[in-house]
Amino acid sequence: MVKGINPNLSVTIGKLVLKNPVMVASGTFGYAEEFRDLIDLRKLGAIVTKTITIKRRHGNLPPRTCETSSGMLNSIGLENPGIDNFIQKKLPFLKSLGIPIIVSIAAEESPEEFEILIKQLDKINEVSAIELNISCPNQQKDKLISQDAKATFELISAARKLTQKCLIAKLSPNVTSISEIALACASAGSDALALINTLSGMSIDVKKRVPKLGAWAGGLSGPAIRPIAVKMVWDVYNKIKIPIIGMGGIVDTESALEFIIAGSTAVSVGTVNFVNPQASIEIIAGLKQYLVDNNIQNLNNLIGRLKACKD
Amino acid sequence: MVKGINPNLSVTIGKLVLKNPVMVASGTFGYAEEFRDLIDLRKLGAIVTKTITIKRRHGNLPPRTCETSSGMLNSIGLENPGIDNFIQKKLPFLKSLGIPIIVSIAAEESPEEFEILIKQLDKINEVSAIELNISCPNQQKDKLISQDAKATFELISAARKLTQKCLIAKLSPNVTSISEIALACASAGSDALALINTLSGMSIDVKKRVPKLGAWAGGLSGPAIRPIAVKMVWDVYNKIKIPIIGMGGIVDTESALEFIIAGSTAVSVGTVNFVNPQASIEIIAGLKQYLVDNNIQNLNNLIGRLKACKD
Amino acid sequence: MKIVQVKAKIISNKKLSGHYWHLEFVSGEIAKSALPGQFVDLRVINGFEPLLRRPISIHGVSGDKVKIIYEVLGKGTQILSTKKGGQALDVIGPLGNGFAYKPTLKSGGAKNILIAGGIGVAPLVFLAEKIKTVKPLILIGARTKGQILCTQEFKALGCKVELATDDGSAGLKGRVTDLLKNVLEQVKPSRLFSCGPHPMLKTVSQIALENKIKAQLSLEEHMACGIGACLGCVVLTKSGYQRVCKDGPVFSNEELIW
Amino acid sequence: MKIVQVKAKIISNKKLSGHYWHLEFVSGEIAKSALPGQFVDLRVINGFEPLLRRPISIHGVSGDKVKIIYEVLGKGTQILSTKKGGQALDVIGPLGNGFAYKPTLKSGGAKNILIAGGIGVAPLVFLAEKIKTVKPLILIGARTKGQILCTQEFKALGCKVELATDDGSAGLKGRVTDLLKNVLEQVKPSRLFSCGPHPMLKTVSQIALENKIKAQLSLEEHMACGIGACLGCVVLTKSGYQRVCKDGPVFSNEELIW
Ligand SMILES: Cc1cc2nc3c(=O)[nH]c(=O)nc-3n(C[C@H](O)[C@H](O)[C@H](O)COP(=O)(O)OP(=O)(O)OC[C@H]3O[C@@H](n4cnc5c(N)ncnc54)[C@H](O)[C@@H]3O)c2cc1C
Ligand SMILES: Cc1cc2nc3c(=O)[nH]c(=O)nc-3n(C[C@H](O)[C@H](O)[C@H](O)COP(=O)(O)OP(=O)(O)OC[C@H]3O[C@@H](n4cnc5c(N)ncnc54)[C@H](O)[C@@H]3O)c2cc1C
Ligand SMILES: Cc1cc2nc3c(=O)[nH]c(=O)nc-3n(C[C@H](O)[C@H](O)[C@H](O)COP(=O)(O)O)c2cc1C
Ligand SMILES: Cc1cc2nc3c(=O)[nH]c(=O)nc-3n(C[C@H](O)[C@H](O)[C@H](O)COP(=O)(O)O)c2cc1C
Ligand code: FES
Ligand code: FES
Repeated sequence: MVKGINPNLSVTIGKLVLKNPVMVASGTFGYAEEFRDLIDLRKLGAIVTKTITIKRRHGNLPPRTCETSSGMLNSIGLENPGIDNFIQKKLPFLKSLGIPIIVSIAAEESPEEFEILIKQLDKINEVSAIELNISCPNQQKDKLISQDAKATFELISAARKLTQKCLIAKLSPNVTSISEIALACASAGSDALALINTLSGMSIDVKKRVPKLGAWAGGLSGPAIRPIAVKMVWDVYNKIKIPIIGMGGIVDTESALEFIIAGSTAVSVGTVNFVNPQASIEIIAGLKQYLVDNNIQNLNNLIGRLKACKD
Repeated sequence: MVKGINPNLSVTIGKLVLKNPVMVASGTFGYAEEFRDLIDLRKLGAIVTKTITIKRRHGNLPPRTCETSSGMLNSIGLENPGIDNFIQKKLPFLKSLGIPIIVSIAAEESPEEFEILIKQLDKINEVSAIELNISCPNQQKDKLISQDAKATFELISAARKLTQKCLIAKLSPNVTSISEIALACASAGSDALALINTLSGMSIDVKKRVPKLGAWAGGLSGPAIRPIAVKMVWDVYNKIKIPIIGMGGIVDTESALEFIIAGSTAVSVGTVNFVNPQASIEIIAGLKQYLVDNNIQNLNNLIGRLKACKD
Repeated sequence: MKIVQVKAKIISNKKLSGHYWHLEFVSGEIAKSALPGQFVDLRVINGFEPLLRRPISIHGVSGDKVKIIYEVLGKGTQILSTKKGGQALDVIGPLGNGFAYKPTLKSGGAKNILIAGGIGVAPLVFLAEKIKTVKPLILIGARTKGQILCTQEFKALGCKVELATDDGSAGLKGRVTDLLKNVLEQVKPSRLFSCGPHPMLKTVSQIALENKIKAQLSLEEHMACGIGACLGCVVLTKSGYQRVCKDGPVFSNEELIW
Repeated sequence: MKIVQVKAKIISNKKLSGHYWHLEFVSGEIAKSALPGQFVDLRVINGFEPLLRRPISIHGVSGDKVKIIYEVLGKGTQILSTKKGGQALDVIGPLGNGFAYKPTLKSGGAKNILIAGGIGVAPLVFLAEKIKTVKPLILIGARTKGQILCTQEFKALGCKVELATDDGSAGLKGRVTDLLKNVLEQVKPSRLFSCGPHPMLKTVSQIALENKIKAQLSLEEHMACGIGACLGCVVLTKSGYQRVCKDGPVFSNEELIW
């Protein structure tokens, strides 16, 4: 039964104000235009683009996806048209939506590439925030930037100097201590943290004795990884004070609530976009209903409100 | 169609020779007696006991298990009767089976406890191997031993001096580089590696806003984590030359084969014992059939035989 | 007593009322050795989502047939409710220790009282059947009349049944534990047997202690293995943590620490 | 052309032969705009195991009905085969670009040839229906006679059908691509259209190049999103990787790099 309150879903991430905490995760929503027929994009709290690099990237050898138990592996390999094509061909549609656009960027070879990309994006008003993807498992590198606290600190410090825009650091769960990396991000001036990117994984076709992915390994996503992601959000929330954008296996309102109660200021909807394109919209409505049912005026009063469990 | 060959399933782990590569994972098979009515225990390649500590441990606050997507969380907290009770009350039945018994041990406070436990077990002939559980996520410690290469190296070096028995190091997947830890184990004289223990995870009851586990967090196991485990086995297999006992979401012959093809000399069957107690026995038969169907004389010729994927 | 895993043939799977279902399957081994208060662990799907088995009390046996009644709550019981007669069901059982009861009481002597909350009636029907000569008094509580189960079965066994509902739609308006208090002002029973929600069992336990009556309580805990191997389903007792699946599900109220 | 997501009512879901099934559902929007070679993406379960949708070609439309035929291979298609008429099916479509064909050919002029391997007949029936005046010649290949589908449908459309089976149980003993070679010694077609296993399509493409005939090939790749968003389903072409779900599934043989 709906009580009289009209809850406030709006949240703030650095300078960025979202009308609701539900965004779509990088790489799982293309450049939004792919979903234009299926959902009302203007309802989203924000859209995070597929990760962009300076030059066009062709990505990895197919097959690039395979199904796993309650999850999937992907080895796309950051295929993207490059920053210039992105700005010319993809950004105009995103701009036209009138909602916050978060551009995800990555370097192919050297961290300096981030600086070039940031300078270019800093000039564009409609770019509301920049997400630094320092955690993509599909670049066949020995070590990701976000697997090294020092490298992370240096990269984000340099980035911080180049823009006043909201900076989000996207982290890899394949670390010994996520809070150590998160702390490096916070001290370097990152406005927020995006937790988590995919977990490194592999699946094998035992008949052919070959990997199911052309790139041998890929990143695991979907409901299977949710408990891992929720735990990392909770760990970081208790140690670091900058906002967290939680993701990893969110499929519905209940799973989104897990992340918010564990300490996420916003949530990012990923793999489920492929399965149920309506999920993000349904979650926005579902969160509102939860606040009403629980007589909570403001979503901010739900963030991190996990209590000790007793009968 | 069954060809004429009668394949050899036997594998060797350090000094330990197994008639087949299928063992049951620590903590998922109790002390074997719990399964006596349900399967022919003598068919197993080996049995790994629940982890034993010096003193009796009462374990964590219930609830201790919860279901997740294609997986489960547990926060048992190493409940066990202590080494003396184990030897008096549990070991006799295990001895009576006449198959290799691997005793899993852990320290509660200081690494020295491992030495005390090893000395006691070293005297017992029927203990075929000792598994060092340096990776239990349910001890609410800041850092596990196997999350620190140096600590791991020191612990295993010390252990190595105390026994000639096969020593197995059980590692945590919650690390930045599993091969770095595996290398420390190998150089310290570990005979084999057990990969992987559960991943740290958490699940939340959003109605009550409490964790689903009394201990707040627990370890994630089951099919959900298989791609993560297979990838770690493959990484370690390509860098370190000691045998790997692969586990993490094995539920049937096909999933067991993934681990063997990725480089596991043996496999450990865990969570599925709760769901289908017959799984381990079915896998032994299934592996044999696979070797026959593929005309492979010796299981050793399958270990790590992953090929590049092409049409 | 041996535990078996069987692919049991389902005879029938019918809705009783509301979310409550009745399922009957064939397993001579389980039927033969089943004791009141024991349970079976059901695999509701061939795959691994949902992953775990579902523990359900044995509601009764007749010949080689085993009866259960269950409430559709979540994924697992929902899937169970879609099973059809003739299909096979993967069952492990009988599991746990049943109620400690005297099958034959001194006739004219003190009665047993069985206290059920909601679906908690399930194992108590089996128990009532086994207690000969002096038939137990049955107290059943539920939220509303429609959720009261098995009154006919109890009466058919010759038991007197009294009811309590939160909304007063049947019997006493209030809790079944209030009903118990009233009853205890007249009768002095030999023993209490109870199954139901945790808070209700706690109250029954307190009432039993106050009145110095022995009580046998059937508990529930989340279970992974159901056979005592994982140590997941523990409850705190005077002798430390004990496993509901193996040391229970029935415990005497003096053992338990609430 | 707009993509829609609908909860479509299933009209019928029947076994054709062996592992092959025929399913019909209602969706006016999809039926109206569907083109030969396009596909729909089906969610076979409400939960998330199996996680992904299943892409299936549009086999035909009549009024507001959409027809598909599918082979039961793994989990997803197995679950699909359990659906009953009257149930709702979550469908996204129509997806991808269909075949580039001339609906009306100069009568008496050169024919089109449609080459199908196994379940690859599915979209070609829809195509054959749309090509008026000069009806295409149909070549169907399969392992054995029992796996040859839709010959009647093609004949009903007025198409000549020739067969090839690996075991010779129907038509030529050998590959459908061998059959194609034989045919090309007599006829000089205007264009080839083909759908089937990857190796077969590769051979068709080579034959087309050798004979300087244009060929339209419908490819398959594992898909996550089906709508061009994930970049998971790419195939290598002269203009780099292209998405089978969005830029395909039909490609002209000159574009493709094998
Ligand atoms: C010894 C015992 C006997 C039982 N007898 C009956 C009976 O006769 N009839 C009946 O309707 N129910 C009985 N239950 C409760 C029944 O097991 C749960 O209602 C059922 O497991 C819920 O599964 P689900 O998938 O529908 O719910 P979900 O909430 O989807 O289940 C999620 C997980 O929680 C576990 N779970 C949820 N509720 C309970 C619970 N109350 N107890 C233990 N585990 C739970 C499930 O087993 C599963 O692992 C009994 C429980 C125990 C322990
Ligand atoms: C554009 C297109 C049109 C298709 N049209 C038809 C059709 O009309 N009739 C028909 O029977 N089949 C068709 N297929 C193949 C069909 O999608 C697969 O057979 C089906 O997805 C197998 O699912 P499964 O769960 O039964 O098998 P599983 O092996 O359990 O599937 C596991 C995963 O692999 C994917 N997969 C497996 N085989 C294929 C394949 N050949 N192509 C793409 N993904 C695959 C599944 O989608 C799933 O994600 C088409 C495929 C594509 C890409
Ligand atoms: C197909 C696919 C492509 C992805 N591409 C990117 C990417 O380009 N950049 C990025 O930061 N994350 C990428 N991700 C990771 C997601 O943004 C998200 O962090 C992860 O999938 C976990 O969320 P989920 O379980 O809800 O999908 C990708 C994920 C998938 C499944
Ligand atoms: C209930 C439970 C208890 C466990 N207890 C232990 C333990 O005591 N010692 C240990 O080394 N691993 C323990 N494990 C981890 C398993 O041995 C195994 O490494 C892990 O579950 C992954 O394998 P699986 O997915 O097949 O279960 C436990 C796992 C579960 C599910
Ligand atoms: S459920 Fe495993 S010990 Fe009780
Ligand atoms: S399946 Fe996602 S782009 Fe084709």
